Amino acid sequence: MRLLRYTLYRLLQAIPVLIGVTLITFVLANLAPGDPVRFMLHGQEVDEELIRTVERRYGLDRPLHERYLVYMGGVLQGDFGHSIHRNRPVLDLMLARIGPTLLLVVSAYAFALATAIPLGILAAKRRNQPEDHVSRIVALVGVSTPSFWIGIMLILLFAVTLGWLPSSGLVYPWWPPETYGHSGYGEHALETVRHLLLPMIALGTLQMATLMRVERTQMINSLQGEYVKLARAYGVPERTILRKHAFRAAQLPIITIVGLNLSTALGGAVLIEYVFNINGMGRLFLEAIQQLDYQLIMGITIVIGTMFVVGVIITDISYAYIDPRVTYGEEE
Amino acid sequence: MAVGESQLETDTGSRTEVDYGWRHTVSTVMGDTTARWGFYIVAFVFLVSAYTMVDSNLARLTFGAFEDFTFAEWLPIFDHPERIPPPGEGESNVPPAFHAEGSMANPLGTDPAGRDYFTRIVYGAQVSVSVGVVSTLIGFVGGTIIGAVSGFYGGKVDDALMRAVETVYAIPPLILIIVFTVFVSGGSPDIIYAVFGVGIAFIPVFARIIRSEVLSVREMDYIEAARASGVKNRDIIRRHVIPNSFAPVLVYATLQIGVTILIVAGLSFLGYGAQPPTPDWGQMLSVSHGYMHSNVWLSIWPGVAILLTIMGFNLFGDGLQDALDPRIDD
Amino acid sequence: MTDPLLRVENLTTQFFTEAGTVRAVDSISFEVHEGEIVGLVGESGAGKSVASMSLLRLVESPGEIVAGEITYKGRTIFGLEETADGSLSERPEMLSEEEMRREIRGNEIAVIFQDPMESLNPVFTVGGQLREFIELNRGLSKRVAREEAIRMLREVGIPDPEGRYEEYPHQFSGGMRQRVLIAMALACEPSLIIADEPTTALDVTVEGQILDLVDDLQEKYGTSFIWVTHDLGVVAEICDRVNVMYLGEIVEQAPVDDLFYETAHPYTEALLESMPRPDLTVEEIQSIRGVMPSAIAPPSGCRFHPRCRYAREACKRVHPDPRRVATSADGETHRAACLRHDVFESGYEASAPLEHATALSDREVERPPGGEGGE
Amino acid sequence: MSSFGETPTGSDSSTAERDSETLLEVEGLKKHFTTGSGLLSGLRVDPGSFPPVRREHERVRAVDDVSFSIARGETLGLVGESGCGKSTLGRTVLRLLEPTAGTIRFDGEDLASLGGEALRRKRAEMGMIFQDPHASLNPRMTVGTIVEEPMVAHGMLDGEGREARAKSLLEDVGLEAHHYHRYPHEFSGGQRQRVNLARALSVDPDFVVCDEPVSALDVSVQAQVLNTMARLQAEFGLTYLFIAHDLSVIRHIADRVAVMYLGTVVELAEKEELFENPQHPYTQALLESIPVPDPRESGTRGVLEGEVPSPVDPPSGCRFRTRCPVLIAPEGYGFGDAEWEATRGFVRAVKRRTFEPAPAAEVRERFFPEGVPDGEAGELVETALSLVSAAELEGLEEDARTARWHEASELLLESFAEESICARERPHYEVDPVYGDGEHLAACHRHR
Repeated sequence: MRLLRYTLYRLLQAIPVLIGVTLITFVLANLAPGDPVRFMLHGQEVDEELIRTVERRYGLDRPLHERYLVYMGGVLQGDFGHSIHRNRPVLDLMLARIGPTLLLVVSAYAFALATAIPLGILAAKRRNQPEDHVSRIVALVGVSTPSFWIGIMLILLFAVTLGWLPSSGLVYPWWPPETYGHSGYGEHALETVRHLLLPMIALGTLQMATLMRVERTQMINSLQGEYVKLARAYGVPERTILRKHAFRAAQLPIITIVGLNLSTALGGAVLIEYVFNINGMGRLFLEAIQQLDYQLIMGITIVIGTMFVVGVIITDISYAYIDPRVTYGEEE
Repeated sequence: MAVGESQLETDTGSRTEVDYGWRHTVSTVMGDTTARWGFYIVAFVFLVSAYTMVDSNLARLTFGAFEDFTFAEWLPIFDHPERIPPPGEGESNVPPAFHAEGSMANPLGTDPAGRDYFTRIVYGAQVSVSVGVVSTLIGFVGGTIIGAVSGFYGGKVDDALMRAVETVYAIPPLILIIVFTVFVSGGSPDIIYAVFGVGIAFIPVFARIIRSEVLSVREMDYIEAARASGVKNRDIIRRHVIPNSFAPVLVYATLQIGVTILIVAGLSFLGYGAQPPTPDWGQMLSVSHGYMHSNVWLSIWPGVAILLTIMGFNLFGDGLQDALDPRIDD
Repeated sequence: MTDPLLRVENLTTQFFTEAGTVRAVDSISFEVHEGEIVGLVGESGAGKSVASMSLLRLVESPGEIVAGEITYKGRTIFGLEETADGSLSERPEMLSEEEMRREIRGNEIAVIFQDPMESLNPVFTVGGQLREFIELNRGLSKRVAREEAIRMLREVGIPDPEGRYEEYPHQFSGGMRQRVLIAMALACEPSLIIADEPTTALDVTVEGQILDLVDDLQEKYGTSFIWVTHDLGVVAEICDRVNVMYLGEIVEQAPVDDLFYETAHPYTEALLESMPRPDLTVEEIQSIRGVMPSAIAPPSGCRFHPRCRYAREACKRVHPDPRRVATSADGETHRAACLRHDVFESGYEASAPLEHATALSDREVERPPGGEGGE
Repeated sequence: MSSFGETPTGSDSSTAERDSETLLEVEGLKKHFTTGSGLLSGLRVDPGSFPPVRREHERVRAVDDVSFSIARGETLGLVGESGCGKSTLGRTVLRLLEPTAGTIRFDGEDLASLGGEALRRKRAEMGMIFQDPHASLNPRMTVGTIVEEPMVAHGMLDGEGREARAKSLLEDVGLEAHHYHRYPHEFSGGQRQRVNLARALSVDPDFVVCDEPVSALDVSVQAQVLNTMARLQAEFGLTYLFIAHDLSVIRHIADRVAVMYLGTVVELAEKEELFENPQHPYTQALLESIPVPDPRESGTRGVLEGEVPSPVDPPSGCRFRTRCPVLIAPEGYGFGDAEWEATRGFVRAVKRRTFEPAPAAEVRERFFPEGVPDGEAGELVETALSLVSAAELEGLEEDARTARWHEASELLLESFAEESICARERPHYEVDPVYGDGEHLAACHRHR
């Protein structure tokens, strides 16, 4: 009941943010000097009359606020407009590309969490000892390295030099194995993993590094908490203290960071999809930018903004699930 | 803070003691190994970019056009980084010196256009540092204004500003900046748009952190004491709020320079930041991407340069944080 | 007299910090007998919390017990012996860390901390935390431990214990949380409870409720208590015997009545005089001059001498240990570490009074010159 | 300075001066806080109702209709437990918080109606001292700058004059002139409170609000600071509003005392009268709860049951009635004293669910050994008894059991507690003092 109420409250709070996202995108997309059609044509010489026709066809001759309302009306019904360049509905284009991006981001997070939490705990437990120093160096290098460069280096090492892993593309587990000429689900799964491994690490390293630092600090704080002292005084084994008493409370900030970092991860996906030739939203975005596909750019920006907002809401709710102190309207 | 009796029951005053003199802060920072190393790296990068700046501008001032002059004739270290050697003069894709085919003339080899790679890497510092500092400054100034106003006035103003900030924050910076750059530039992106784009995109982050700082400082009793003594609002802000919220924000800005360089590198890599022939590390990686399989070294050195520079800012920022924040005791 | 439940001899705990060695607890000795409440009194910085945590061997780094002996029910909690090569090593009969955890902490000696807000883990239910400790220390099954937990919550006066078992700490008030901590301590059925300033963070009326509760429960369960506090009012209310600590040392040790009526150490005397009274109007209170010096470099001789109004030259030279200065009617010993008592034979009477004791050069002193004695 | 040798006699001299002139008069002062003011604050989501979203603001009644006055040169002690609103009251009196209603007449002028620059100027006549010696001094300013700041704000003296005054003030409060250049962190807690004092006194105010100035200090240091404060009061002719939770400190320093409970003043009298002849059950309970530093004087402790209710929804009538040990019996049932006592015990036990389900007869025997009251009251008791008897609760789920307990407790509270005069009228009575001849106000219906 508490969580349900909280969820509703958070969803309600997200509405103005989402409206804001569409507004910003819309304003940005109309910042371009000159009229949109000429902009899309990028300097090509075209007949004035043709421009007028196109403008009328897409309602571009109407005032800005009116166009925004019309556009929003469409978005609310799932109509993100029509890509002029590709002559297809924006929504269809995005739906075809969203899967790989989600796969990439989710697996990068899985990688980051699976490595950062144990390493962070280890570092906290063996504070100022070799394990701690090593993990801190890993974290430092992790936050200091561009993800796309890690990608390039991984390709050079594992694909080019060693030839162990493929250097580009993804295998989509949701497509039947035959599409790829795989003999069965075993090979299909293996290929999925083999293709996913490098981009996942490239995208996940930054998250891993950030989370590891936070995990370490939080565990250190938590281990110094009065309640840990109390547990010790009551003879609770050190292992239980680490795994239960200190751990649970230390995860709260991690959850928040996971949510907020989604923004970096989604941005990073653009770069990683580019480096690894993955046909996801990121690549679609770059293509749209290159072609100055005005409707498609807006659609993608709004969808990615929404993905971020939804991600934050999900993490907030899991936060509320772990921390009983959170009730609606009482954050900060 | 709950004032419990700590295990170390020394004088009530000395437990949370921090020395606030500037000289002391400096000596604390430099006393921290992490911070010291960070400082050395940052200082080195700054020196290099300052040198290249003087180098190129002196040349321009003294000898007019760049094309006819290479600084190397004068002080034989750097070739002009942007000058594409006329046919026959420079050989393209020469491997680094430690390769069999390399020579000390081009310690890191040459790029596809035949320019000395070492020179370009060195000149890249200038772009990265100035871009990092300028866009952080934009974010810092914008964020300070919004955050301070929001935190100090509170209420509806705060609510509206924070909603706006949250909204900007909801679009991943890289995407926001690309959209901004492309549309504002009318489809022909350049580093200057990227710098402003990054700066604006990070205003929300700064605004949030400054707001929370201001909010926590505003709650301090000494602010109330100043109000109770009839000190004017602007004097309270000037004498109490700003000096006391400055340190954490400074630390944050230092760390943010690293993030900014990272983002701009990504932008340039995608082709929306620095444009050729500017010697920018991200842009160089973008070029080298096409030669990834044939000329591996082209992809390595710019990345190493980025890594070291950002690491410098991160180390320095971490060290500053440890030195200025008594709560974290590492 | 029977063997004491707990005997502490020359316990010394130090913190090794960058600034120097903090002598937080410096060679203190005391005993706790079955069924009594022993007070450990002092201002902040006196070392009383460190002393109490030393008893469980739970001093946190960089702190360490460096000397002394702690015996509980005939078992050695801490003890050192000299080895052949002259260095000190732990005695073979000293309990191992594992034995301490299994056999002493919780089920023999339990603790109650000062801050009820911080002592409970915010992310687990109150009942769950209580149940865990009961399960662990009494070897009960989950179900039985739960019943026991609810019984204890009711016992310490928590209304609607069944319902509140499932609630989280933040849903409890400070007083209620302190009751939960008391329930935790009692539920493990220990013989000794260390209560570290358990009422300091509470309001007076709640403090009254808690003191009442402890009194009742102590009578019912016969548990011994070490009551750490800075409040002499609380001491007077509930302690049987009292140890007064100053700068890491015990300066006076007496049955509670003697401590207040036959005060034998100037520090205790000064403490009593500096307290405003709730029960009578005192126009003037005597303050103790100066502040407590650092435990890194304590004053020579008697550690209280720079603030003592009776200080003489001898006090700077001779370091007094607590010695028997009187025996009360019921055979209890009264010890004090002050050279003014004859047992010390330190030449106090003959030596010259220290300047500060008469002159008023220090600005902290705000009583008339030479103003000694009562109200 | 010569003043150091003297015995502080602040309270004596001010007693003599009193009645001469009222410096501060507070009337009907209210301070309510609404939770949040933002766009989405106060939004309540409740999926069980329609529409599932409502907007409501909780009002925390921190200070609710408080009146008192302070004469020039006297010390009014304001005592109460945490959360009773005493600090809020102190800050509202100084207009650091905007009052919700009421007047604050300071030296003949209503502070509540002053605004902006006029208010700021007025602050030269008032000062404040804070509880936390660490948070109340700006760590980046020297002690000298801190002490001079109020003078600068009010354009007092020139730079040289300010420095001289600051140094002499430092000496007055028991520090030394050369401390002028030091930073706060170089001082101990007690010394910082002295710097606080020096700052408060720098513009030579008439009135100082002291918000728990000694509660963060050790006993011995506390005594030093209290003595200094008393001496300075005499020297500078100050008027104090002294806020504390420690009755001992209040008894030492105050001339008159106001006791606060849940946003209201429940009793106000001269010190001797209040401590020796307390007339409000809450004051009595407070006094009885304090541990007395005398082992031969074993006090009555823990006389109060239950906890302070939320200031968001305070009890009607007398705020203290939900915990009052001497709640007046409701009229109409014809309760005898013993019957009322037994009934209240039963009501409390049901409300707090302090007994385990047992057969009705057993519970009856336990709470009403003399038998249940006659008439309507008895019937109500019987209904409640059967609701929570073992027979009724047998085999029910925990939720259903809780509902039964709740039903029984509602029935009893509504029929008895809510019917008492204590629940229906807000008390305000003047009683005859036994000690001295000052006014003695006690907000308890037993004095009607």
